[in-house]
Amino acid sequence: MMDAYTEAVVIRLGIAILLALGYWITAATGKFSFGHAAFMSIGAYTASILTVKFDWSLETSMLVSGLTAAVAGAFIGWIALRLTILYLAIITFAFAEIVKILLDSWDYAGGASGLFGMRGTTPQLLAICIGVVIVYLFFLTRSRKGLSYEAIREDEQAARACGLGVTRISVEAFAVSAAITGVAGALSAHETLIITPAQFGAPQSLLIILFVVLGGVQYFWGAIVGAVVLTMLPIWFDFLEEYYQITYGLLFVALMILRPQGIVGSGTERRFTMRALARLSPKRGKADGDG
Amino acid sequence: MLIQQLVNGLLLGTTFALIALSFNLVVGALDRLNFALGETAMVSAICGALFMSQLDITFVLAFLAALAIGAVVAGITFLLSFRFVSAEYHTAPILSSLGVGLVITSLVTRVVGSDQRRVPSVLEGVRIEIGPLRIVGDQLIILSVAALMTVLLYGFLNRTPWGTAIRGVSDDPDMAGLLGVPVQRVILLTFVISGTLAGASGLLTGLSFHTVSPFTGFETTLTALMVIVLGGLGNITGGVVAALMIGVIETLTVAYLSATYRDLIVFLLVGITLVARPQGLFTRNTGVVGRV
Amino acid sequence: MLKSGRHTLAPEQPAAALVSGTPTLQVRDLRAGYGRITGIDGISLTVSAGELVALLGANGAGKSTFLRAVSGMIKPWSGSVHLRGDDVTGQRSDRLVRAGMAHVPEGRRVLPTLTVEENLRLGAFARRGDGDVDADLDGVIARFEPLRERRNQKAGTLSGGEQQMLAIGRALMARPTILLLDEPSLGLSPRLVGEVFALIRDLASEGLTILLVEQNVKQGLGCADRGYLLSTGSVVMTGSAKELLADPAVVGSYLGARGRDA
Amino acid sequence: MLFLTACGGDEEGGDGGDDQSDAGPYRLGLVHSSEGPFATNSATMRAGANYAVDLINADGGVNGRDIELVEVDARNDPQTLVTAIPQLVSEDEIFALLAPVDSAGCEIACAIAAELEVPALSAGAGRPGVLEPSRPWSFTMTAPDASNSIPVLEAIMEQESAGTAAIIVDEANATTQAQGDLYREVFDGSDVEVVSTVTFASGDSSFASQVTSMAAENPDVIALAAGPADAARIAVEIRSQGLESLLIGTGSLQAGGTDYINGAGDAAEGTLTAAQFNPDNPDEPAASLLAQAEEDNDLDAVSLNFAYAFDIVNLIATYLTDSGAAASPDTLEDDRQGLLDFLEDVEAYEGMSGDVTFAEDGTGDRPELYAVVENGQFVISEVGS
Repeated sequence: MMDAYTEAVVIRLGIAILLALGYWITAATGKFSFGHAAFMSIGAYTASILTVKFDWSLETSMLVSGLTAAVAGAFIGWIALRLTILYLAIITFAFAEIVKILLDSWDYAGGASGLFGMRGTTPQLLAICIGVVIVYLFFLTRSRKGLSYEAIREDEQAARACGLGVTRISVEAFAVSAAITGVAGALSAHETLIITPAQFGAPQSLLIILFVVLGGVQYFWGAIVGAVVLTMLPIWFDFLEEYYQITYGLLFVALMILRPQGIVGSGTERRFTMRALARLSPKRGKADGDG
Repeated sequence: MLIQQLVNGLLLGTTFALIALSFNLVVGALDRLNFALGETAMVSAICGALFMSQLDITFVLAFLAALAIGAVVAGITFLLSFRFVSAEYHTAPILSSLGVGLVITSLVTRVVGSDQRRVPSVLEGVRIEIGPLRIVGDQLIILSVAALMTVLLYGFLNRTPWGTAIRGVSDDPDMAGLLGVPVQRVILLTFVISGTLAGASGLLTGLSFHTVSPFTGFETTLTALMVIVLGGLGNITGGVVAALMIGVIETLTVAYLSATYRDLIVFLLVGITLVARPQGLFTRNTGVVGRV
Repeated sequence: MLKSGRHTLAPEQPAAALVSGTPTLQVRDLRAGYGRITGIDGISLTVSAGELVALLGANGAGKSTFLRAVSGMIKPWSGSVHLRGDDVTGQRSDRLVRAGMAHVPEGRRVLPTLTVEENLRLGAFARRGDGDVDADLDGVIARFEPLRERRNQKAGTLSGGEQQMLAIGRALMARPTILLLDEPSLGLSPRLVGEVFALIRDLASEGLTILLVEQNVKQGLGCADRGYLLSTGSVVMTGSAKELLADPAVVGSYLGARGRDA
Repeated sequence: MLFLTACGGDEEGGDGGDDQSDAGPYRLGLVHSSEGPFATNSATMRAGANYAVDLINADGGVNGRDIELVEVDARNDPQTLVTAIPQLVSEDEIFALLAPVDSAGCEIACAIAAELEVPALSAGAGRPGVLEPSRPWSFTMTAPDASNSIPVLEAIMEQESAGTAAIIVDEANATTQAQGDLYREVFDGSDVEVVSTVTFASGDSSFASQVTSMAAENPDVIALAAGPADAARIAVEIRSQGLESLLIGTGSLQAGGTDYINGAGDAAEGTLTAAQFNPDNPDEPAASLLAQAEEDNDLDAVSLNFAYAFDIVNLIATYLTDSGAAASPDTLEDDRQGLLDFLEDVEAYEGMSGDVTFAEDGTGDRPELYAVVENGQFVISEVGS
């Protein structure tokens, strides 16, 4: 049996990995959301209300929370994914703030003081979730769809020109990403014991982005590396005490200068070729179709 | 009371306008956002406030000091987060400048503590009454200094060779280089001016809110972001108009509805604008939208 | 230097350069490209003072890559660029402008939100403090009359022809030793193309050293002293304009294929 | 081990009878936060706890054993608590926990500690319901605003014979929302008419709009349902717009008094608040403890979090002395339960912050005082004096 501390660290690590993998799916299409904490809170509140107020099992609630987050993700994706990176960032960010404000004034869910009484997250449950996601990603990255994600990330214009349904593919990726994030939120809520809207603010969204950017978007296991490093850093660097934040900030500055592509990944040399893109084109003859 | 509230809103808007100008200059020069500008404003304001209350120097000197600090911090941010960061990675300068912001906030709380600092009133007791309208000394200072800075900036951009060079680089950096404009130096200058404006905005905001806290940096960045998106990225005049608009909308929401809905309304407004008119309300050139 | 009120273009040549015959621009074995794709593969070229040299070739032959590598917009991989005998290889564009090289890139690229006058003044940015800028401004406007009434209009609102005038006028504001022109006739109506080439001939006859990059071989050689023919990143033929125009190979593969290139 | 103890014995002899000196120190966990808006309060709490431990150890410790504080920096991040508390419990085997001073941190830390069946005490968390998820394992030294402030504020209303009042409140924050309800109850009970209620968002930008709205009604009293930092800025705006209403606050405004007075300056003068801690308490033994603490730590005045943390450490030490608990791995469970029973029933303990007792819900029972800002300081009086 693990002691309480080891178990807590393992669960925290597991949730971070799940969040990172979820985010990687949308990052793989080159779409960076700055409000993924919103999907986490949607998942966390959905599951918590079901387990605390309706006595559902955590497993069932988790699935429902994934579904709810997916619906929200599809909606926001449909609105925002046609826009450029910065505007997508702002819309997703604003969405997260709006969700937070609404939860703050939702008395049924405890308003600003939040909900409590959730428990039940186990390392086993997390392991199963991560396992499922990794299997999904393993097949995704080897499929045509995985290739089209890469095509959109590397050159959206060209991908569009090849006849890829860029918007549909990105929205789908965004919804799946939101679903996984929602499940992670549900599991996190049942570990933290208490959830308040304030826990799902901008810093949480940023942390999720950092997992993936630090690890690198090229391979999904890069996201896992990022999640592990960023979760363990505060524990490893505990001795830094009040200099932790400064070190942390400087680390990012240095990293962006030295390895902007993340810890994992080959950097500026594009592995992706336009020939591979041509293979994706559903109607080869119409390569320069609707622009 | 409505008129008084409108004036309150415009006053709030003028402080937003300065920080929006500050962000828009950088967007123009680099098609990038400097996410450490909010913290730059904060550190200038805290230093200005401390100079006034601890060293007992006059507002004018403290204000000039705040401008200088803002300029230096923004210059350093340029070197750390933009100059040597590969332009190929769009997220790199965002994360890097967020990192700089984190360091600034942390350093400030380390050095001067996490307490909020009082910004002493400048023209205490001065109160002008025009009919139902009441304007106090600090508000007068804020209004006139913000207006003066905006006019100076417009003058600089439109009437001097370096100002023209800044606008040229913002239009087409490669072409500006081919005309003999030292592009990197112009960009550094843009950051320095942008930092000066952030410093001014920080201290004037402090004067308007009576205190400054080390934890407001990121919030300032967010407000500015909403303003410049609404006004059209990189559009200097659009940013000013949007700032005044948001100032008035926020104030009226608080006065006649509830402060709880204030951010909600602003976010919805910006969200709807983005979806319906992605180039912002007053676009300068749609190219910027695609590039940022 | 100014001849009786008329604006001149020929800059002062260092006496030594004239005597020893140092070329204004000398490029040796220049290689450059984008990413891993080679754009130009070892181009050598010389432009002497007062010459009008044309660099010709089809779309994708590497003409623009060559100019960009010479004028510091991209870093060359190897080879050297000498300007009046000084090594300027890989220097930033703004330094090159100060050294006397002005580059009018393809597509004119006027600065759209600046007024016509601001565009012109920015052309003399490197010469700030030099009292003659106002005089030169008047000179350029006198040369390009249609710009006079548009002086305070945003450059983005000008027509294609006017933008080309502005782009060339703006380059002249730097008082260049050598002017690099990239496809000045691109996208202009036939009548305007004729005007632009007449202007280039005028400039050359006033003594300005010019390197002209053209896709249209006939037009390009028509006004040049010498020409270089480029194909897939290398020089395939060089000689005086007359020789080239008379060469059956040129006539066969370039002039005959004119319809496809243009 | 034996040798070390012999050396330690030089300072002060063991306590005789119950000497357990070879059992190692008693360990207490302490969670502070070097980042975030409560960093200052947190540092004060940490200083108070360490001062108490130093005094006890210098005096020979408890049952011949030292007390050791195992400190963790949560950096104002709730996620850190999720691993930090289990680490304190299973790796460091702490006997009890000094929980964060801020309500948000306290709520999570106490809930996790309760899950692991470890007693937790906070030296500052006072938001209503903050202990609900973690009872009966948790306690806070602070009295909740509602029980403490209502009678005091009603007395103030009577004394000032106020007729009209305005309330400024952050409706999206649990703490300030509860303060708003509290004022409504006070005004209801004292026949004061509420002529204006305006809202703000904590950390808000400008208060010009809210104050303009209140000024239109020119109320006798303005009630501040806000954190001390926001309250300070509201006060300055009120005075700068020339409004002369009386400003009132709950006990938590006095608790965060430094922030309020530093932020508001002259505008704070005359503000009346309920209060639950008197740094100039004339009664013994508080008076001499406070005087000693001021001298030893070079303080102008002992602040609330300092005194509360000092008392928490001494309360635990008192229990350990009285019960002779070994708090060894075999007895830990019983001893922790023993501490809970002791805290539930504590009556006669007199500490730096006055008499310490806890209510049914684990919150502190505190005296009903009121404070007025005079010359940049809160001056404490008892109600009716």
